Amino acid sequence: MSFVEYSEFIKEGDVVIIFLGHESMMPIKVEAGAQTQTRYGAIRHSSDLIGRRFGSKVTCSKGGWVYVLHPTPELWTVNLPHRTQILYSTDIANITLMLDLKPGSVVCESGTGSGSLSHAILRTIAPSGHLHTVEFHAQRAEKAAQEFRDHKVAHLVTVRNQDVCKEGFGVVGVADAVFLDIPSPWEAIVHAKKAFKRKGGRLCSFSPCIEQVQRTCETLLEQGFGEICTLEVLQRVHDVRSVTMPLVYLGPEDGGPESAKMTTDPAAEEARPVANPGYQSVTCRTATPPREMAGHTGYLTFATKPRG
Amino acid sequence: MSFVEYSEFIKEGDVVIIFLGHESMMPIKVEAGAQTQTRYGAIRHSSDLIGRRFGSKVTCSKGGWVYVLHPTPELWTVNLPHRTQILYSTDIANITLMLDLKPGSVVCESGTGSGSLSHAILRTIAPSGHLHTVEFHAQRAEKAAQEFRDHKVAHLVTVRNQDVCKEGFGVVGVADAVFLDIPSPWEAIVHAKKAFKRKGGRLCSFSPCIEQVQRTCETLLEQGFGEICTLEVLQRVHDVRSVTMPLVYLGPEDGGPESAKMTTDPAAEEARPVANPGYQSVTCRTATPPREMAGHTGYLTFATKPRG
Amino acid sequence: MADPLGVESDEEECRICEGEYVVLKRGEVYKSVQVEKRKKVIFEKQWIFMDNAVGQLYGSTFEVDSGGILNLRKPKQDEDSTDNKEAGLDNRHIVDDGKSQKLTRDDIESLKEQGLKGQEIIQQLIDNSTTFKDKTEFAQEKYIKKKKKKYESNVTVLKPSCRILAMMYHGREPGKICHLRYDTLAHMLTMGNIHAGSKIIVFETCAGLVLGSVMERMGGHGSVVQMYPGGGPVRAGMESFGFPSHFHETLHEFPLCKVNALLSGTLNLDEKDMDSQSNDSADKEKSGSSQVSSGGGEEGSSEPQSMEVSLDPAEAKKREEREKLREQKAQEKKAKLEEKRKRLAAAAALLEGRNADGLVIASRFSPCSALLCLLKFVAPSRPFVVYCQYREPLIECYTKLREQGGAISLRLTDSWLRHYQVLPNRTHPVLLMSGGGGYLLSGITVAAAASGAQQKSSEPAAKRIKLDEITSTADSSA
Amino acid sequence: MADPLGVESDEEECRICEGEYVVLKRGEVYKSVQVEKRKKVIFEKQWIFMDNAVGQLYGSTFEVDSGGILNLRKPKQDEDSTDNKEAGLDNRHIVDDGKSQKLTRDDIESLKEQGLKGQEIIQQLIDNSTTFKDKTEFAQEKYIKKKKKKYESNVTVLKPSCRILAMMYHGREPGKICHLRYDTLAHMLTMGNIHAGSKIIVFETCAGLVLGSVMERMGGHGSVVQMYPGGGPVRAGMESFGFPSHFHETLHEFPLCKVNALLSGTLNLDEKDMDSQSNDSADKEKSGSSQVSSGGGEEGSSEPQSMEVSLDPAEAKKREEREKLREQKAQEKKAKLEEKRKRLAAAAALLEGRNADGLVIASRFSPCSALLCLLKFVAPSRPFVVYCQYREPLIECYTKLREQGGAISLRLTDSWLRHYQVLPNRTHPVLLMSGGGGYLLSGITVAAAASGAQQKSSEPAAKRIKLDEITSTADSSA
Repeated sequence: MSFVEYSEFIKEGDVVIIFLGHESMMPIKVEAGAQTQTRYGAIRHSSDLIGRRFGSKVTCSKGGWVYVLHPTPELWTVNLPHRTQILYSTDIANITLMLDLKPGSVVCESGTGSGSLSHAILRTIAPSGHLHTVEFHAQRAEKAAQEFRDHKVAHLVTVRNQDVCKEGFGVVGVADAVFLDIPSPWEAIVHAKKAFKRKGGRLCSFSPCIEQVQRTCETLLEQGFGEICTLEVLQRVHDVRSVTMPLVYLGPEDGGPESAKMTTDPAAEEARPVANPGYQSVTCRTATPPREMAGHTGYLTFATKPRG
Repeated sequence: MSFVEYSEFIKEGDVVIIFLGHESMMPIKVEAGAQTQTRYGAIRHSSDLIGRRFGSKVTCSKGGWVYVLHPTPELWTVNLPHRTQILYSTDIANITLMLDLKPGSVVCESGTGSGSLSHAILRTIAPSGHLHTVEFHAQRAEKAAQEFRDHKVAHLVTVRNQDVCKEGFGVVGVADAVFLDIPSPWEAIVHAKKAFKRKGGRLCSFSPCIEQVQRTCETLLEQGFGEICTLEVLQRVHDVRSVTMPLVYLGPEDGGPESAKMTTDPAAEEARPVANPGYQSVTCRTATPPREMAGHTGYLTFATKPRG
Repeated sequence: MADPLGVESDEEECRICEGEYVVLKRGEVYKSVQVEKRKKVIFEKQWIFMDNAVGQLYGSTFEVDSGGILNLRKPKQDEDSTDNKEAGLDNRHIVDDGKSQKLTRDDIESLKEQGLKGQEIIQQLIDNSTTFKDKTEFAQEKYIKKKKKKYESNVTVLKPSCRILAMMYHGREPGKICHLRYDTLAHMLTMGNIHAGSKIIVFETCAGLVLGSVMERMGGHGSVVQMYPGGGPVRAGMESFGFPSHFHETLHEFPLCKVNALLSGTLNLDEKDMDSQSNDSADKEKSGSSQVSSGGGEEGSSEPQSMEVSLDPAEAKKREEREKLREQKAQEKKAKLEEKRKRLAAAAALLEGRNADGLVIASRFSPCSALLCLLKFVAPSRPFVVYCQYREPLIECYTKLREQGGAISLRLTDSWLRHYQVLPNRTHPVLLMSGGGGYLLSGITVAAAASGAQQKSSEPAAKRIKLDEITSTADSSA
Repeated sequence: MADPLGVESDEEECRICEGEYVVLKRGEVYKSVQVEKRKKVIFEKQWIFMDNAVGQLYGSTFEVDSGGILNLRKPKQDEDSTDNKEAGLDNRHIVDDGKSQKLTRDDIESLKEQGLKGQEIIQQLIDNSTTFKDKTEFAQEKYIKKKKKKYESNVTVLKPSCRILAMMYHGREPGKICHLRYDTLAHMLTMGNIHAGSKIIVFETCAGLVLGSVMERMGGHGSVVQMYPGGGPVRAGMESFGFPSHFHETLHEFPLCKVNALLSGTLNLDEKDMDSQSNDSADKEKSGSSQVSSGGGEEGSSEPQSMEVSLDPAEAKKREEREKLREQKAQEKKAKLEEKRKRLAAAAALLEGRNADGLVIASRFSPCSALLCLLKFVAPSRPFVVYCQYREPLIECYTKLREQGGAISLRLTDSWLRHYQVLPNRTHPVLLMSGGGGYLLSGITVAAAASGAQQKSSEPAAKRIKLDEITSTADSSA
């Protein structure tokens, strides 16, 4: 297993995702002899996991069962330990596309944060690209580096613990793309500029507040960036379900005076609700939006660093 | 006919809406002896309109036909002559609700603009409320006053041609609600404050740019307004239609070796596309959003003027 | 300066009176209650006596003390002024060691006992937090919100309005109003051209909220006919508006189960029929008071048989009294029935003109059959609007209306509602938003077409072209 | 300072070469073209010769002269710097008298003849407009945009990428890509976990755009099997990426009409069969080159009959040559068939392992049957993603997958994409936005369940509760 290469079978040391049910998952590190408790009972790593195929159903000690999934950056994003606010797949997808990332890209990122975006970048730039990620907070930088080792992607990434606004990315003239998720991105743009390859590249800055975006765009313009473009993407997850709606009872249809009398006959009128205590109904399958959803994560500002 | 009271029949002097087809309408003023040209031919007011019931089908001189509709503020909004950018029904609906407008409300508005919102306000506050509307631009103020007369709502409205930021609304202590759609709303808030009844009321400011919203909110807070709330509403109109999707042909199903040979027989294979030049297909009714829609009109900032 | 005529009545109507419906507000949470003395109401898990609110001005804010008594707060004190917000730009300096709050649980309890107000306690908590200033704004807000919920006990008393009640229902009990969002309700009222002096048909199962909203916009002028399914109209939401009594005179109700009879001219308004209907509805209503009295009657009538025949004068008098009571009850019942018959006749008369000025539907029922049927009562050139939580039923309505004709300018819409946080250097859309506000179908009635064929060619030309385009696009990539 | 190793190859790959695919850009309008000398291309109603672009750097901007010749512009000159925007706050001072532009049509023509660049003309127009400064920003923008379209003729030449091509197709020909919006494509690539070294099955009718995007993310590592309906795979959009030739070696194709045969183990790879298939596909393809050559063959074979038999040596030689040619053609055809057979076999071999690492569907076909069938080729614990312009077909897919099992974490999503104008004091969302970006269904495969009953109880518990809630809500208001 690695985050940039699929394996068929589970091995010792792998990180796997235990799927417990709808929106309920947990990541675990496979260690011979170890056990993991779930609400369905214990999973014994040696007998239940090692050597099993990814995607298998595993029966826990209490008889309940779970699926064991191969990790992907997207599964990691919804399962990782939060050390900061993290980026989610909707923003990540657009960042990846709009930064022109692909195998071989060299990327500079700051801050590393909880590593949600980092894993997605690594997946996309492997096997020949490199990620230079800068994290101000020492504890977090160390945690991230450890995760990269655990996830077998350490060879693709360099983690630096420094202040990108003061010290930059620690590399110059190498980047195809730069990503900023820091409180004052405008302070890092001059460093970003230096990090780019001579032929230029793409930059993205993620900020929750519009004032940050305004200052960032201003600085980007001053620094000679082009194609400056700010956008926002919101995703709705729809709940697919059957909906049953009762039909209104409007009384007997088009009755002449005769039939009308019949229907206004007390017995007939009273019989109805007994015979049909509710209403006749129609059922249709539909998809409904959630009652509440993420209404804002941040603004994504993209720009092109021209050659030179 | 009046914009605040329905009539059954068309009379001389009425403003009516000619409905020509999907999203195609025109307003006309009914005058005995007059004619109006449409793409379906002429409409003779005396014989085709006067005395007819609103909602009737009218056959034009070329044989095409149209519907004659009773005017409503909403029909007016999509048919009025634009003298400025106008407010549309989505924003109008929310402004009306969030300003607590109802029969009897006294409202101050600036600017009058093309009168789109004014008509909707008048509809809601009639028969006992009053609208004080202030328009900086003399020509526009005059046009609006003329329209109010034509639409038989002049008794409910006072149009003033002045600068609201300097001279205010021309009334003091009378308003239940104040609406601002001006470039620098923050300059008018002190005047708005004076316009309110002693018991207070509701204020709304409409601005396209976030910087205007920021300054407005700041001033509202300084001036002691409460429940400050900025929102934005976007409406999508869906196109209801039938969609036909072809079914993929995956080859003969679950064929044993025998049947499989049959189907790989050249004749059989070639027969298919001839017998069925396209594909089998399924049709469903769906609703699709427009390719492009209004992505922003403006931010609506609401606030409560407390008693005092 | 102020208009002297306005002020007097102003003051009058601004005071909270006993028996009135008001809305309690704390933060973004609302609750509708009727003001009654010496009666507990629950709001946000707290018992409250409304007694002290009586005579105060609408819009006043009260602190709730431990006994549930309201104490008026001075104005300007009641806004959420926890504004020594000195936000860190991110939370990179925070190492969570579980020791950031210097106040202990006991400290807080003692603050409370000292009579500190909720907001003051929160300020204490902030001041004693070593990490608050370093937290991001997002985290700070979450923190304050959490603490506020725990320690604040302010209540503002508001005069009800469509806006407030719509937000209240949407926030507290969206299921009761078919998840109708307030901006969607706003759109219904506007697209329906609801205004004073018109005659509007309303069919809703939104607890009476839509009915009340329509009535508010009509200001007691004109008439509203509420079409109801089942045994009787639901109006709790409408009651919460606290309309003056003359508003109620404009309100009529008509049972949906008699619509076909009305349309076919066979509606029977006989007393006998009414009687059966009354029993019918009593069956369906859960707490039918008429059921209780009729049960009492039966008990009474079965009594004599089991009783010994005695001519004891006291007994005779008792029996006489019982007879009188029985007769009185029968009389009352008859009067009620007569009243009901009159109301039904009045509603029928309003509908029979087939000249209603608008139709508003918002229900949990499949809307199509009701829409097609109720449109027959609407005059030509009048707007109608149908709300549904789901899209598919409105697609059906749209399709059927197109086939049948009699309606133009059909629009199926939905909307996005976005709230903004506007603060210096911290402006952004609110992080949580409503996923959907439901769907609306609106249109305008027209005089029924003579020929169906002509009708069909009225609008869909543009659509057909679009469909052709799709087909050809599909073909070209085949 | 710059990495000396990178620079060399950098410069190399940054020059525009003959034969390469490039994207032309003007404002927000893109067009993909292949660079060929002395060949006209049309862009925005203008003829252009690409000759002068050869050898220049990607990202260069050219002015198009009246003869369609490209002239390199110096950098920094090419950005839209019409920035003496002194916007009026509203347009209350404007009285439209039709006299606001002092330049006449003739003036403008003479400016053009003087060789003024488009942007300079626009500046002239602005300077000579008496009302421009008083117009609102909105009106100014509209004005500049209109004029720009009319007078500017700059073209920037870009290296293609998934981003650029996706935006190009969405802007110019959304019908060709089933209205797949670029943010939705982005989401497909991410949710599909598309990356180097995997084996991905793609079924798309998006002109090859989705195929190309998948290939770009795989960087020439791994393999892609394109499943195609009809006579042959459509790849124009993929070609526009201009991939190096080794990328093409990772690409395979397999006809959907043979999928059932492959699944049942009855796929026939005989030459005879292949022959028939080749004819079959020729029938379906509109401009099949194989059809043309086979037609030529028939013509040749009908010729001898009508000819006199002569033994004239020149004639004999001619006949011999004809024979040779015919034989050569037959040989070529045989080689082609053999190649095709090999390719089919290779694709079949890739699929037969039933261990693909992902499945991506984006087509104008009803997706359900293809999805259920193609999922059989995917290994357990792999993501799949289905795009559809409409919601209903994906609801069907969702429902069927739930019934059938073998897939978890099913999500039906759509998204909003909003662009912003960020300018001092004029920041707001762009006034026009896309109405919808289509729908996505994504999920993860799992090992097929032993018992169906158990499978069914896997996820839907939460859903059932919700449905119960709805029912009870409905009941309570009845």
